Amino acid sequence: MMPELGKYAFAVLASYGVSLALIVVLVAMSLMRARRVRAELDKIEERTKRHG
Amino acid sequence: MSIWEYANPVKFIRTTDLVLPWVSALAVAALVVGLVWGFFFTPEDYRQGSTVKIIYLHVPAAMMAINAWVMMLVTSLVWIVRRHHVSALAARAAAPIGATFTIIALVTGALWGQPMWGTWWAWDPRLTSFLILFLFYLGYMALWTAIENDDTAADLTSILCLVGSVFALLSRYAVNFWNQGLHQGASLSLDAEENVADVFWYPLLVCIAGFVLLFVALVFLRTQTEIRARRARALLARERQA
Amino acid sequence: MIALLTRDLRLAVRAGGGFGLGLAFFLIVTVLVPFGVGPETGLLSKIAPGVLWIGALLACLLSLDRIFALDWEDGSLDLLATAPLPMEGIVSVKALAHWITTGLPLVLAAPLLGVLLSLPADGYLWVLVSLAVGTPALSVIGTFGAALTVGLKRGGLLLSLLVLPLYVPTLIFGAEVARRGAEGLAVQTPLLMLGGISAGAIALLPFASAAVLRINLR
Amino acid sequence: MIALLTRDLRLAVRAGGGFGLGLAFFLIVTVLVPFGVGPETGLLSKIAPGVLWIGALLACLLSLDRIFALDWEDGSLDLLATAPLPMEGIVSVKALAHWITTGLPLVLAAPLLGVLLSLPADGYLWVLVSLAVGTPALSVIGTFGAALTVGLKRGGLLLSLLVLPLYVPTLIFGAEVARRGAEGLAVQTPLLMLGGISAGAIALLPFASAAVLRINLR
Amino acid sequence: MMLSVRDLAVSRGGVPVLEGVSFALAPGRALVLRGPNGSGKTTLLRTVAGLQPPFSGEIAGAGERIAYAGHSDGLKAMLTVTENLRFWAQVFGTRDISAALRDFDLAQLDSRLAGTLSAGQKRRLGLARLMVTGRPVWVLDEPTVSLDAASVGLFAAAVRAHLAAGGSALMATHIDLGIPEAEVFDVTPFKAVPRAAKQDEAFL
Amino acid sequence: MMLSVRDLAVSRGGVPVLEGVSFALAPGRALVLRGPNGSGKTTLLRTVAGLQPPFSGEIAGAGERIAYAGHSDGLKAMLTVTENLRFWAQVFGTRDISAALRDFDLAQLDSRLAGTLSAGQKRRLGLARLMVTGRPVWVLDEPTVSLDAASVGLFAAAVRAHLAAGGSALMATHIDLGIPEAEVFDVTPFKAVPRAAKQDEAFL
Ligand code: HEM
Ligand SMILES: Nc1ncnc2c1ncn2[C@@H]1O[C@H](COP(=O)(O)OP(=O)(O)OP(=O)(O)O)[C@@H](O)[C@H]1O
Ligand SMILES: Nc1ncnc2c1ncn2[C@@H]1O[C@H](COP(=O)(O)OP(=O)(O)OP(=O)(O)O)[C@@H](O)[C@H]1O
Ligand SMILES: [Mg+2]
Ligand SMILES: [Mg+2]
Repeated sequence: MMPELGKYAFAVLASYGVSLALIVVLVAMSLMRARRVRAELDKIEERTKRHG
Repeated sequence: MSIWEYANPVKFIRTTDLVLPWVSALAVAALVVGLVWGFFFTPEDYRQGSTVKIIYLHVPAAMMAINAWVMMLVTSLVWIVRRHHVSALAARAAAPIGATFTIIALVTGALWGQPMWGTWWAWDPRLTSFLILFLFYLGYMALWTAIENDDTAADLTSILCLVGSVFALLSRYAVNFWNQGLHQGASLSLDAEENVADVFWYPLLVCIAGFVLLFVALVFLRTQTEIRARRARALLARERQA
Repeated sequence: MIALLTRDLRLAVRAGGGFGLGLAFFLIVTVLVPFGVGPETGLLSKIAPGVLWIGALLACLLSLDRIFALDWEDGSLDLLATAPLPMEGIVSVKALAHWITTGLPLVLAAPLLGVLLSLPADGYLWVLVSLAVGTPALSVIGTFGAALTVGLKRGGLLLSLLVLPLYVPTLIFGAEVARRGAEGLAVQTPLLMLGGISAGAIALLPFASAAVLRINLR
Repeated sequence: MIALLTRDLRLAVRAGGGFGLGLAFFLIVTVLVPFGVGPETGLLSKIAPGVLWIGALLACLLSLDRIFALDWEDGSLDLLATAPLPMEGIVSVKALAHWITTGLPLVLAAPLLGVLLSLPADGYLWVLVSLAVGTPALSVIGTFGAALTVGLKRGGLLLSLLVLPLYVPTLIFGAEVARRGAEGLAVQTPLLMLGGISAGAIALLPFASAAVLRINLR
Repeated sequence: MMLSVRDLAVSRGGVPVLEGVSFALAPGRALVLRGPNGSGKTTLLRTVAGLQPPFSGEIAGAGERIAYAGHSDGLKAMLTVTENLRFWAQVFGTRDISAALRDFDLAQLDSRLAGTLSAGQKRRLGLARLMVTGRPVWVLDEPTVSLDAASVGLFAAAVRAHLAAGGSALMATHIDLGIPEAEVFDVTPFKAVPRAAKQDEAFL
Repeated sequence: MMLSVRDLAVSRGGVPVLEGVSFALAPGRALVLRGPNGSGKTTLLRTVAGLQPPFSGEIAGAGERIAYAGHSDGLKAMLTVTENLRFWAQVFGTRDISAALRDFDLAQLDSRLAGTLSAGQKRRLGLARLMVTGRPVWVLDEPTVSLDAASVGLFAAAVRAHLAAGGSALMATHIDLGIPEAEVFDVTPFKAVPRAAKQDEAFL
């Protein structure tokens, strides 16, 4: 299934590897921060609603 | 109903909550289709061999790196003129995405350059102006994090973005003048004779669409996060005063 | 305004910092280059115009944070802001004072240091001219950066990071004028561009700097 | 002592200034060089080891005045002097903190920046080794200079001027190691000398710095 | 012309610290702000002086009429006493610094670098600056910190002379200023109720 | 052990400002220095704390026994209140900072950056540092500057507790410290007669 990349295999695979890794990291960090902030906000909102 | 209604944080979150799943799904689909098509089902270029497969990452990333900056410029202007908070936060949210795309363009370019030009890095105008763009992104993000007061930070970064854009254009011109360069010309222009062959062209279009959608999805998500963070801070501050 | 200028100049002379710092740094960079890259005359004379420009630029960059930081720390900047001077005037005077204390000495010292780097004979004039035309832009752009970061605790680093990309066009055209001059080529186009950048920066950036400073002081 | 180290490191991270400043400056110098001297790869790769060493040295030089100046201004240095810590310990910790925040990042970043300057493939290892061996000497020597000039209003300038000649031997041997390495020649002699300088500076200079600091504080 | 403040709210870091503050200060009168540490006196004075925008409310008769002196004196350690003073005189377009030197007993120190003065001497120089501004409204934050009894007397005399000449003074302090005829305004009751920072309002 | 000073002369810039100063401070006692601005109190305290050498005369029982707090507080604006205090605790080899936080009413502010405190709050933090030094002799230069009445009370209580625990305190001030049992020492009579600077003596 793997296409024959010839002598440029390193360049191509490294490009895909690094790029996809960077995108995954960016997306993961965005999602994680989104989730954390959301949870935090929910907690605070819960608290403020109960108290005041 | 005017477009400025979306500048209301609550309204923004509600609307984007509706579209976000669709945009994300489309982005993933386009990226998977485009990249798989490009990587597994396109032939080798007769001159560049298999390295031509890098184009599916390199070109969309490079395009979006520039477009992200343009978007930041526009939203900064909106903030300065109309002072809509969401606008400033969207600019803030876009910066890390733009910076990541810039890195991707630089890294794939460097990896491509090694086999094609025999060097990782040359002070070619296109490459150089990307390096400068990356520095702009870094400075912009650093300024955001350095300032405590959010409105002050929004004001200052907006002005920086304006001034920076002028200088980015200037640098682009200067760099062109300074070195003729090795880099490919604009092969995406439709009328050009030596246009990219159709086999490479269609998957490339899908990939570009994927990057655009990914950008939009991430901007929506991160802007939502920034809004929520601001709201959390506002509530906390109120609580602490009590 | 004139009072502010004379005070800044006097402080620069009295407290070191100004006149000296930039010039000393320029000297240091030029002196270190032969130690670093080795003493071959051919190589040195080839990189001489570029090294002089980079040295000048770094010297400017270094002295930027003093433009507002000292006045900020001891409270003078607050007092100046309540004084009957327009903010645009204050930033312009500050940029001018910075140029007189840093840019001007660099311009004058550059030919002397050219000797250390075996600058070709044709190069002296053009190094001088390009620095004279380009350093005002460096001061004005730098003042903008300093205004952006005034009062920030991590200002020094940010300042360099912000100002660096803004300096690139000036550096490229400036060094190009100097290099072409040294090699006896035509310098007109880059010189015009350099002049244009300086004129534009001097005309427009003070407004941006004043706006930014106002935001930062509030 | 450890408390002092962690505080300094924490301040460096929190208030910028530390980690970033040196590294950013290093980056700036390396990126600017091609803009100044022109983009030809051959020329760049020839001067690359020297430029990296000069950049590292300047980055160190710049961050020196923070070693004591901030503590002096806000009165902490007076308080530290009355604390139950030996002065030699204080200066050693300060030098160590400076190396960790400035020297170490430089060493790690140098190979990356080498790419931008088309450093020859053989050069990477030796640039790394020479910087790793040489930067501790730069920090220790710099701490001595900073101790000499603490509290002086024109300190920044004087500091550069004082420290510069002290840095020359380190620079010469360090750049020589890197250059020979890049050209594939033997590096043993300069490397030994470089190591000797570092070891000697680390062993002896803290005593001098402590003495000088004591005089300056009274 | 009166300095008048109506329903003013002032903020630090975007969070209101005082609100509902109203007072008026007629020419020839002095007003002393009092309140415990951290109650917001400095913030209020900075707002009145125009160094930061009010959170809400109005200030009239301020702006260009105000001379401000805060916790730090804005002195240049490497300039002499005369040079420091003359600079501010030039900035504010006045001439004569000798009256200021005399009234704050600085004549003997006039050629000393400001950096070598003692704490109280520095403060006297900072206050002398007010006299060369020629501005009618003095806004002073803890003016007598570090001053000895005699210097507090000099300061009180200078303020009285300023008031007699039709000026006015707004001052924050914890200690006695030696100006018993000044009215006192306690900021404690105006502590802001918990509220969001202005920039966060849109997010609530 | 007593802190005792005999026939001490102290100098600024090489020129003596005070001379013939003698006093002794027993454990459990406090001594307040008084004198007009520029009389040399700060110089005397710095000399006793070992920050500058005496011009002549002797100091016994000082050195490692002294905790000094000067005009500036030595706070890092970018560290929080707790971090600032804990650092000094570690340097002086003590542990517990909670007592210091409590006694100077800083508990509520503990996670704020020191740079965002008001003038009086900063000063309280500067004084809290004394408690974590564990040193028996406190040498304080105008400790209550910028403090409100309640904070002066906190300070007085802290000093009394320190005295009761066998410590002693030497303080310069212009205002009332709220410690009436302290002895007062006026430095005015000890003003030095004009004399050459030490380093110039060889040339006369
Ligand atoms: C670090 C190095 C490089 C950088 C920063 C870089 C940057 C860019 C940029 C900015 C674009 C324009 C995208 C657009 O605006 O549409 C682009 C397009 C392109 N690059 Fe690169 N590039 C690099 C190296 C290379 C190398 C080594 C090659 C191949 C030999 C290459 C091939 C291409 C091609 C074929 C295009 C599409 C041309 C077009 O449609 O405009 N690039 N690159
Ligand atoms: N960035 C910030 N975030 C939150 N609160 C802050 C910030 N900066 C200052 N404050 C608080 O604002 C309040 C007002 O401070 P201000 O300096 O006006 O007080 P003050 O009345 O002048 O006190 P003092 O008598 O001690 O000088 C203080 O409680 C201070 O801790
Ligand atoms: N370099 C110098 N040359 C000459 N005189 C100096 C120098 N530095 C300080 N002085 C003088 O030494 C004297 C002592 O100053 P010091 O700071 O000890 O006074 P102080 O009693 O603490 O005053 P304050 O109550 O104002 O704090 C002052 O008159 C000061 O002007
Ligand atoms: Mg206050
Ligand atoms: Mg004093």
